[in-house]
Amino acid sequence: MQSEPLVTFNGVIKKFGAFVAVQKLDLEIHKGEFLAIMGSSGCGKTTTLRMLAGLDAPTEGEIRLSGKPINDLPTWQRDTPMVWQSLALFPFLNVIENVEFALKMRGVGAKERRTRAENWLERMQISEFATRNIAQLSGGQRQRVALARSLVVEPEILLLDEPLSALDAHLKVRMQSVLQGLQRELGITFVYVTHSQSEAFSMADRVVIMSKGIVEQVGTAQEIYRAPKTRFVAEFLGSSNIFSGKSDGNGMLATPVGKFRLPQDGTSPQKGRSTTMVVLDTRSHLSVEEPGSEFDFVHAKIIGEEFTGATATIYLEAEDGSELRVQKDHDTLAALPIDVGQPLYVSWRPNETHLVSDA
Amino acid sequence: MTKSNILQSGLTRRALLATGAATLATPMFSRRAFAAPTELTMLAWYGHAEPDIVAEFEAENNVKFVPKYYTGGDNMLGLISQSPVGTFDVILSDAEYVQALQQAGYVEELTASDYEIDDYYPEFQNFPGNWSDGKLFSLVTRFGFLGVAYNTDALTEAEASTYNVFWDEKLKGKVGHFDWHLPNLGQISQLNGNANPYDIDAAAWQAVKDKTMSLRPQIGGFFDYGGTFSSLNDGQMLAFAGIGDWITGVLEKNGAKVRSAIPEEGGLQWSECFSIGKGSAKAELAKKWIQYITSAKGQAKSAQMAAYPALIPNQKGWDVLNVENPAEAKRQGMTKDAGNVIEMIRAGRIKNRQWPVQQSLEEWNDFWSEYKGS
Amino acid sequence: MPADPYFKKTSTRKMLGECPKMRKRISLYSLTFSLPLFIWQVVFFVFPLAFLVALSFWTVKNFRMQPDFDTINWVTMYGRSIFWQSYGLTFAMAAAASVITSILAFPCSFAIAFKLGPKARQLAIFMMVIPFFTSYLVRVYSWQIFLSDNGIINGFLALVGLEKIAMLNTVFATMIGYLTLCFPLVVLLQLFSLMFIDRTLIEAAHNLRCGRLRTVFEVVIPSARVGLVIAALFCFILSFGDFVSPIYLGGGDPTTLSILITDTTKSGQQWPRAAVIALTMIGTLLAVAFAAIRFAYKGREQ
Amino acid sequence: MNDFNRSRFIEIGLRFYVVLSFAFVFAPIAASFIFSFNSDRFPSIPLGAFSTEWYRAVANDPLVWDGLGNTLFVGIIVSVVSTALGFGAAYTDFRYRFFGKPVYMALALLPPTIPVVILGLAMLAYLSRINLSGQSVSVIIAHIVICSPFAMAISRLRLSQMDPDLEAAAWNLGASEWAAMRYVIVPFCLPAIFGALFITMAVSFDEFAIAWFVSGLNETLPVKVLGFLQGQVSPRINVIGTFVFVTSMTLVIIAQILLTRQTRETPAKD
Repeated sequence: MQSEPLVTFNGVIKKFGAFVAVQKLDLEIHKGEFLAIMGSSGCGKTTTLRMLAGLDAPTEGEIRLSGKPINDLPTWQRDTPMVWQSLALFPFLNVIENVEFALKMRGVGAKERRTRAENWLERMQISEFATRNIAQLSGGQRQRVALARSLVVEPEILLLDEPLSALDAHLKVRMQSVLQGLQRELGITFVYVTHSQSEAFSMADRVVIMSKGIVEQVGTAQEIYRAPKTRFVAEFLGSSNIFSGKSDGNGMLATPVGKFRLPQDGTSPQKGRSTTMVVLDTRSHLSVEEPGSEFDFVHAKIIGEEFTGATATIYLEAEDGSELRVQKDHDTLAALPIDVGQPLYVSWRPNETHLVSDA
Repeated sequence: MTKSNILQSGLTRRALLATGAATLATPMFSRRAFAAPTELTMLAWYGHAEPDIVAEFEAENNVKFVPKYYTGGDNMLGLISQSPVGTFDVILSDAEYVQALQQAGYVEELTASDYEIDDYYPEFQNFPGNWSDGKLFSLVTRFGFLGVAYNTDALTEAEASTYNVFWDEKLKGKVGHFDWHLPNLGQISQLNGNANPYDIDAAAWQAVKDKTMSLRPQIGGFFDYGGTFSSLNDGQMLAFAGIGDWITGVLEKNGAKVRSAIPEEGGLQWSECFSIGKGSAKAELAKKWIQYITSAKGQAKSAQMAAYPALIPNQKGWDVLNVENPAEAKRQGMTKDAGNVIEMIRAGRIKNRQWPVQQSLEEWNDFWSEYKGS
Repeated sequence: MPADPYFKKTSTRKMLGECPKMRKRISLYSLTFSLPLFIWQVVFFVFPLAFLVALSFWTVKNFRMQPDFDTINWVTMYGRSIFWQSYGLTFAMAAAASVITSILAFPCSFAIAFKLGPKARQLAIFMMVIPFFTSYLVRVYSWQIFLSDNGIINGFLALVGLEKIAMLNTVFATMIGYLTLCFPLVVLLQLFSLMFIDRTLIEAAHNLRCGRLRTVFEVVIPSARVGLVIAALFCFILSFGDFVSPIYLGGGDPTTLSILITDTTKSGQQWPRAAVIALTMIGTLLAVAFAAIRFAYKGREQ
Repeated sequence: MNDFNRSRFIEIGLRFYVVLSFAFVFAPIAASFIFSFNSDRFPSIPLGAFSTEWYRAVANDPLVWDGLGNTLFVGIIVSVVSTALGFGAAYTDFRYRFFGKPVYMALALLPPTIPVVILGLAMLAYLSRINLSGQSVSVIIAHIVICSPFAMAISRLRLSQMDPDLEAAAWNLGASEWAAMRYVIVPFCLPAIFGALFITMAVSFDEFAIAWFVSGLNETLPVKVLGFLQGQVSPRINVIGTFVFVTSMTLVIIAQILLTRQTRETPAKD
């Protein structure tokens, strides 16, 4: 789904004193897409969002919105409404007054303001709370007010800064579908900052993963999940087994826990070069017996088990102390002796591995 | 709910404040509104612009006095020097400060013929300090004596007839000082036998200092005007140096058992004089006031001032007082009988309180603060 | 996994000096809010104090102050034993007042903080605020009635057949005055720091078999140290400069610095000398405040 | 059991101590109230007859009314100006970081720590040089100096309770800085602003030392009280004290009621 970029970050750098929050960011955000920016705290994702909103000014580089540079435009002239992590609802205004706020600031007449705000309350299914105090609303209701407040000006783009982080798990999922539905319906661009994989992967068309101010990978959920490009991404997603070692120049990787075949994708690293190879936990297998030659394997001991619904994840420790994980359905696991301390083989097909950069 | 609520309560509070202010201020404004009298400012000791003294004059001349009461001569000088010229129309000052006022150019010259100085006792017609180079700058209006103030339950009149009573063992910690060096040190100087208590040589001055220091263990405190009143009244202090009837007279009237005596070593005299402030825009009215308060009628009023009674220099004023309030005239010794206050002055028992002649004022003052701190 | 993303984010933002600020630092908008107070305090607070410094070098002739540059006032004042005597005495009395007030206020604020329910505590705080809306002068005047030889307290003592006690015009009465001035403020300041102590800390201490009194000394007081020191500091500042209690309750004896200031202006218009005393007092207060704050926050930074 | 008894004893002891503390705090206030109805001019035990003569004396004393008028005039202007200045400084501290900020903060907060006698002395000496002494405006100027730090502290406290995103959210929704101030910051701080108005007014109402130095002829009520204390010791002190106490308490209680009624909304439920 390619269309002309709505937002362009052109070599954007943001420094706070000596600290570099965002390093040379180049990024295009398309019209009508749901883009998630993901990373752990301090990675620069929120700063990126705030620069787009006009709340922080880039130190270097240029940001364009619909083709026009907006670096010097203050936030109140930008039409880039944001939904805040804290929601930042005005506690001294009631629900409908909160929603009307942006219209009032734009000089919309009282009558029209009221009608448009009421429309949005209805749309968000919170009409009955119109005259309620913010303090009297539940978390989910507040979320809807915050959305309505930002969307009432009918912007082309909506910025969301971890809006769901304060909700409980059940409500989170519901709000996710509300957000997704809303984005489809309105057809506008959502830029969604989060530290949660499940939020990003379940809602976004494209995901940007950032670390220490640098974009590590951009792609669809599938692309990133299946093929993390960098070691950081792999570690961050936490769903892969990672093996680091040196290439022998003949398609083999020498690691402290054994020699493995490198993937045959034509980019075989030269001899002696440090190389990192990953394999997804869902593509890894467990066995009591040594697997066949079509597999590479590691000898490891079980250290723990975690249920994740239909599947379970087994955590193991290799001989050098590095951690491994394997995700299997319960039927498969039932056939295995799953006890802490139990030695097992962790194996995978070499063609299901791939290399990541070490940056 | 919220916003309107805040606004509502805000309005109520604001309204409340405003109404409150208006209600409280109403009497003031309304009073000003219909009368609109001329305001005449007076810098004086407390009491000189109270209704018992000024009401009649105010009514007759459609004047409203705006007083600033000071707490001492230096305070008065400070207030004048730190206020714009012309702030004060009438200035009441202790006699020893009049010269400072005149030298600093704070007061206007008076025309002697405007006032009934001839009715004054001769001693007061050429009162020291009132005149400078043959020009009149202020006019003495009332005076009083300073001696031993004492609690009549604690001391007999005979005991109080000497300053030595302050050293009495039974008064330990019960002797108070009016907190000003001039009257206190003057009295000690009198006790030391100096004919002119303020014109003493270095040796005599040293003797006064030594004598004063020996009194320190007896002292219970150093009091301002108000403190002197209350500590004498409630028996906190049983004897007081540096004051006289101007304090005890008021307390007596309120039923307190206190009195002042002029001891055998002699007493001091304080005198208050009226002047017209430099640059006063209402000098004519100010003159009228001084004429009033130095006239026989005004003098009789002044003698009976509620805040503190005083002796008056106008002979005709004595006559009026003896008709109006013979008891008070008798109490204060302003009758034609023998031993009246003028005779006491003539007998040389009373000396004017004044600034030290051979030492600087600073020296006396520094000693006083050392004495207080010791 | 970030355990508490919100906290982390705000703290980094704070660290970076990032409040909700934007590009231009100096704008009409920012100056509108920052400048008025600044200008006001420079013109009407710094200038008068600076003028006081200049004034301390002026001379006085015949009741009139003259601009001059003469160190005579400093030399004279610092050369007088009465000055140093008053200084030592005022310092000692203010220090005693802050210690006594702190000690007397502590059980009260402790009880309000830990022994009263929320409703009662609210009421107690409200009641402690009330004195701020009454005139200090009136309260001091009222104490005269209590403390004088024939006053309320001695009246009671006489009723039960006890000897009179001389209280008014003593240092004791001055202390009562200081207490009147400072007690409610000290209680409130102590209270606010006590209320922020994590109660689990105290429970933990009890749990570790730390006795009641020991818990107070080893857990409560150290945790509330900043508040307690600040409260004592305020008490010192207020008592050090107060002239009402020493005069109207202490009978002006002994001479405190504030009395010395008024005395100095009262005799011969010696304002320059009064300025010397005033500046010495300001210097002392700043030094004490600095030391107290250093002590309060000692070991807190990093 | 023994230990339990002991702790009960301590609890009761502490409560009693609190009562005792309040007795100490309120004794002079109560005595002042009682003696304002005492017929004797000089207060002493036993009490004289019940009398309202001092109330009448005060009510009929034009100078007291003038003083009250001055106090109100000064107090209202002082509270408005110092609340505005203090709020501005609090906002500056809340939002900006700049070179020399500690100096700025010291200037904003230091004045109340300077003894009033000294401040009065310095003010009079300085204001008389620039011909601003001896007028109501002198008192106003001096009181704003000492009151604005209180307003600043109160406003700052309120601002620190504000979600720092709130202002940015307003900008983001199209409010200019000025509009955000008007529609977000000020409404949020409204309780503190009212609080500051009241507190600064109360401080100004009760301040006598600086006012005594600089007020000249335009004496405020507390200066009058000081005058009564210095000059003539009169139960009028008690009358005025009682009057001021009742008035300001009424204002404070009304403010309190209005503020709590506003916050006593049903709490959030999920």
